[in-house]
Amino acid sequence: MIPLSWYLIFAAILFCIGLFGVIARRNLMSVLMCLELMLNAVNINLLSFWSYLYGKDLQALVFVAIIFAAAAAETAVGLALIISVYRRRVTVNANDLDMMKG
Amino acid sequence: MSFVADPINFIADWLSKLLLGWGLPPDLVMVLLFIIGSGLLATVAMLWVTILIWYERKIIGRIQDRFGPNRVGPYGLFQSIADMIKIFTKEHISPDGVDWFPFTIAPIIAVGAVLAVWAVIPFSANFVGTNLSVGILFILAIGGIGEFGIVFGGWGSNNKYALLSAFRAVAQLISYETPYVICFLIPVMLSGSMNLNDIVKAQDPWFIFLAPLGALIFFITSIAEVGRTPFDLAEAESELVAGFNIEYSGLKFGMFYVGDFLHSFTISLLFAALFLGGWKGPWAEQIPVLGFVYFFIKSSAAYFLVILLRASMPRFRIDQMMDFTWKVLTPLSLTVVSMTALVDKLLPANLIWVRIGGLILLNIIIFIATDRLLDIYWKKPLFQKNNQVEDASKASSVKLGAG
Amino acid sequence: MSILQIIFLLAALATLFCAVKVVITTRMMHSAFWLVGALLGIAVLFAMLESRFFVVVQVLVYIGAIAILIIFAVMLTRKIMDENQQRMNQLWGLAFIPAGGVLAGLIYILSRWNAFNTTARTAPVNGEDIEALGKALVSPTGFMLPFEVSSILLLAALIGAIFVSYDRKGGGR
Amino acid sequence: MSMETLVWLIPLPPLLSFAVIILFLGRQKAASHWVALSAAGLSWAASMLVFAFAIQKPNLAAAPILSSIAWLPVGKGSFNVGVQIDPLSSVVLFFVAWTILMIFIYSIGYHNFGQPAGSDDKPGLPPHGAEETHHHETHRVPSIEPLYARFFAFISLFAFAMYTLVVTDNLLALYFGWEVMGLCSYLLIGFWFAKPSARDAAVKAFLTTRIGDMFMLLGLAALYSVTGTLNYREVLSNPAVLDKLASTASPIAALSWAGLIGLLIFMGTVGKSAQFPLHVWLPDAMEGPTPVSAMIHAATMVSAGVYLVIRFYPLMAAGRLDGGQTPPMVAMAFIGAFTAIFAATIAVAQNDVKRVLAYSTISQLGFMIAALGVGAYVAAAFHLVMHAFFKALLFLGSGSVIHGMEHGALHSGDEVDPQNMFEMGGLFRKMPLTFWTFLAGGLSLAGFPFVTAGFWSKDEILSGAFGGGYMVVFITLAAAAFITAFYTMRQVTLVFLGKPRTQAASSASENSLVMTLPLVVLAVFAVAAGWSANWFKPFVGSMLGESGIEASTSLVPLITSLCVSLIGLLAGWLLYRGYEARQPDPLENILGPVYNLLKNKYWIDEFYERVFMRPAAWVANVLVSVWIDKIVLDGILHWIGRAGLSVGRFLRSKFDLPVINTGLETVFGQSPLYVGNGMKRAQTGRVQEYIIMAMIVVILVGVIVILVVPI
Repeated sequence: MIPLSWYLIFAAILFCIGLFGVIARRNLMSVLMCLELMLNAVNINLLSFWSYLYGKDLQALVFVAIIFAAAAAETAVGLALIISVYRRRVTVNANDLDMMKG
Repeated sequence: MSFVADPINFIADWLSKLLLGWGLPPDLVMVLLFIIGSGLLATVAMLWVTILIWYERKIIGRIQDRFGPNRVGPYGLFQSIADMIKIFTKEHISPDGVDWFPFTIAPIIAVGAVLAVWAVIPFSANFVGTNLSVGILFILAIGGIGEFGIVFGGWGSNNKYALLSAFRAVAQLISYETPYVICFLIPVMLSGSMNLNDIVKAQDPWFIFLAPLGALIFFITSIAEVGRTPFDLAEAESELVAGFNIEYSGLKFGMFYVGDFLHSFTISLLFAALFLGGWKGPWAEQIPVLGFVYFFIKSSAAYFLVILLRASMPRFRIDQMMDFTWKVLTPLSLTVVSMTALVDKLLPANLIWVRIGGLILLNIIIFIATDRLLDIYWKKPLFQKNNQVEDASKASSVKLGAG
Repeated sequence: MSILQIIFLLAALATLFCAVKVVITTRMMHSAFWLVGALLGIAVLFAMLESRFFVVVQVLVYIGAIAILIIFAVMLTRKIMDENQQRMNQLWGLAFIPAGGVLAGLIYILSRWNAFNTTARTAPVNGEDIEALGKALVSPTGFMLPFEVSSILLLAALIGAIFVSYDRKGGGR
Repeated sequence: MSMETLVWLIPLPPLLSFAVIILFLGRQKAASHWVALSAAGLSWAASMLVFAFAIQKPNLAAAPILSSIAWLPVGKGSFNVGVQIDPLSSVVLFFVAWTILMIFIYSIGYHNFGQPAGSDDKPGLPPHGAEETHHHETHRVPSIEPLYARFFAFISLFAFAMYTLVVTDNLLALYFGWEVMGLCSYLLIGFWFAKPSARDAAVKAFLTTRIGDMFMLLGLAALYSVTGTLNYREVLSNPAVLDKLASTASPIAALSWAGLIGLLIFMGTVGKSAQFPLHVWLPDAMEGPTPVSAMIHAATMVSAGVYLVIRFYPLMAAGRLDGGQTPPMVAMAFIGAFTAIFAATIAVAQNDVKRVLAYSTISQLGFMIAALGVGAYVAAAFHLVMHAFFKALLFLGSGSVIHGMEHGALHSGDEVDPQNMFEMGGLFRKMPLTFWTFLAGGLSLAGFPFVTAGFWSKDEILSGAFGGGYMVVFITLAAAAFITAFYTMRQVTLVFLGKPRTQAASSASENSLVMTLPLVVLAVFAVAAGWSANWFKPFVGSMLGESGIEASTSLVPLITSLCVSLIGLLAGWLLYRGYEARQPDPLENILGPVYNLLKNKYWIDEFYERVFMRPAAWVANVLVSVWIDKIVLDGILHWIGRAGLSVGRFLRSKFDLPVINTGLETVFGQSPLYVGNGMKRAQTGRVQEYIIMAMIVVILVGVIVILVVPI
């Protein structure tokens, strides 16, 4: 049988790959994709906890379902913002968006 | 179980006993049977396409006052076979600068995604590829994968027209998916299951009598999902030369072509399964082979409607197409679903005629109300631009540019 | 090593490979294709966790909707996707610190947890009980409030997305 | 419909009304007030039903009306939100429902509904009045508020938040209502946003209360992390939890967890109920539309702070030895009593009719806090209710006076400040209904013996302080009560009695029924509510299990409150009855320079300005640059220079320039600049770099936690 640790370590690695991408990529679109990876890592975690520890409860499943909804909302708004930024400033480069510079 | 009543399960039983008799482990036998079964189903489906093409060309020919194929074989039946042989022998041409991986995989996805839907369709009382409890969701998910065939093809071809076509196609598919998915809810709600076989079994009476408007919207949106006339904006010859498959040739093009016809027939299957009672009919439970017959009759009838529409409707303009789904179909389908849920809960479930009457009355009321509202708003600015042709052509080109 | 373990390792490695490719690929479009691969791999892992419903939902929502939307947006912004452009920003080296730190921290904390290596499953073997989940989502004593709130979130996102990306005629440029 | 469902529904109509008005009725004036009014009426009716049910239910404190649903899955359980109606929340619900309904009705008249729109009125400014031609002669009449609908939307939202706060059963939902009220307060104070003073006052109110809210949030988090719940019943009605909280030490030295959490929550009250030292926002809040937002800041919202501490009194008093005080109670007694006398003395010297009431509110809230500090739980709750009624009445009455004065000023063309008491006088003839109701409220505030509500509640507090043996608190509060009676009578005399001192005052006129009717209703409560004392005490007292502190049987407090009230009223009348126009305040002769101190509110605002706002600039500009650098250092150097030119020159070249000028200037003068410039670089505006910083800090904290806390 597969131990729980395999899933958790896999999710941790996936999360950190996503985190690295979010921090390091220049292109906003890519940042958004890496964010999806992170959310997926969270889902893996929740479902593995559900599967191994709380199989009789529904909380984890509800949580995952709501993360799906949140991910959809996040993508919609994120892409709308990116398109809007692209229209106004002709860039999708995270580095160029530093209007808030101190 | 006799061979006459249920040949497929009879053969499957015989085969599994045979394999077990050879001393193979039961798990392996099951896997082997699944592989053989799915291979057979896919082959049958692909061969069925040759008949579909013939059927469609014949009917369209009649509608356009011609004969249609009539040279190869009796009534031109082998015309498609000849075309097939021609396409097999053609050269594969990959244009310069294509994105190799998406370019290659696109036709495979286009066919595979359609074939995968067949896995959950109940062809008769006891013949269904896999009796998935979330069959409806599976169909929707596979539909989502099918969009990748178009995107990959359009992007990978390194061709401006192909890309524009992919844009249009994706916009259209995403937009029409909304009412499409909502209409799936009606059979799910009425039967209380997402398993297609359960839905078919629950159709007493057929759901088209309980939700005629839902069936209508489903029919329209599924045609849009296929991208057939009048929704074939992705391959509008006069604007985009040939659509996302412009750079494909030989067998790759053939696969797109087959996928298209197969998809059209698949939605007919789905329509028949969800709204026309699927394999249901006299003695279908007792003699499963009859279920096949009923099911194919019903879906051929639905397919005949699809062909009729193709032959008789002009193509939508892109802004009309978008307006139609977002401003008409989506609100209407939401209304139908919520009102059907409400009214069906209020009506007594055991009095069938009261139930049918009430729901049909509800649908008529909603239809008339929609009609009146459209009449009123047609004169308002919401649809104003549709009435000004020269303005709209400009608008559509702008929309194209922006996607 | 059992067959299940081999399947897991294959799926996990494939997913991680796809994820790494998402991060390091220069061409946006290919990055998005790799993302689809990673999402499919995660769907396989969901299946191995006996969560059949979420396998389908993963394919439906993530691949069918989110990935398509991302690809669509990539195609829309393709003009400036100059392939000679750097794919990382200037501080990408620093990004190893948080990523590595979080990874090390997570694994350190998890490894001290006594249920870490459990192999016994408690989930039902034939997938989750969708009916119970559906009922819990709409029952006032269950999770109706979060469910409704997330539906409002989706509505707000819908309106917000339209508002943000709406091209006002003559202004906003 | 069960009672529980009804309780759930109480906050709903105002929220819907807010949404409907904001979304659809932005320009529909009549429709917006009908929507808001019917929402308030529905909530009122539901509240009254619930109240009537609650007072009949036997043993309500032990078995309150409860209903809750699981909201957020947390760990193995879930976080519940729900409603709870116990004796305390039922009486609070009672007065909240009444006062809110009265505000809604009153606002229609106050914003001149039915009058023409002013020709030069702008949104964001008070209406200036309109020209109206009537029988061929043109005269100016009041004009309708331009943002009429928006006003009703905001107070609807406010009503929603207040109802939520009252009916909820947990601290988190209370905090939600609390913050929404903070928002509404900001919006309503800044309702005339085009006036710079209103804008500043709104920002000030928001930021000042934010300080308190921050502490309260900390207290909330501490409570949750220690007990794992925020539900009232699971914390406050559970002796085991309270004992555990009171007996475990918190990270702050010498405080138990109960003490720490109590103090933090009390800090929230200090902000919201405008206690010293965070009281400065409340007087400025009078910049809002006169009586209505003022009354929100007097009768309902600030009451929320007191309601919170009354609600958490079991926690504050946890671990209390017989007759002793816990640290939060000491803080409350001290701050409350000090605020009571402090604000009362300021009120004496104000000449703006509303500011007097604002300071009086602060002072009365101080009474309640002090009462809790000495353990007089029931007295505090009783005074809370009574105060809400008579202060609402007074504010609406003062609004009515101002409205009448504005009308008079428009009519006579006299340019006067309609809020200055010294320019009024003799209004009792012009506005009899306002006068009588105002008098009822004023007497109640002053604690006029036996017939008014205020007398009974104040007497309760004094006897609580006396009976507990807290003589300092007792004397302070008695003195404050005396001053209260004095300034109340001063106000009544200046505004209503004597002869009109300006043209505007002599042509003022009574307002329409829609404004005076709420006054009458509230006046009835301001007088009659006090008679319920005998029922009220056991009813609310049952919340504590025993009947709270035993009231003293001694006659000393009764006689004291009787005397201070009567003497104060008499003194006020005697001093001001002969006041003539344009004289200095008679009090100025008596108090001399102290009067100036009071008039300027002890220079608290200026003090804050000096202590908290200027020092940054001051340290840089004055201390470092002028004093240290120029005066001290340069002076020493000049002296050295004079003492010995050669030595000086030597030192100058070898010591002064390199070490003192460059070195110290670098340290004190330049370093802020360098640090600022250096820090500025961290604000790159790039979100990814922020993530890096945040994540690195998270990792560092994580490492520290792992190293310090063994898992």
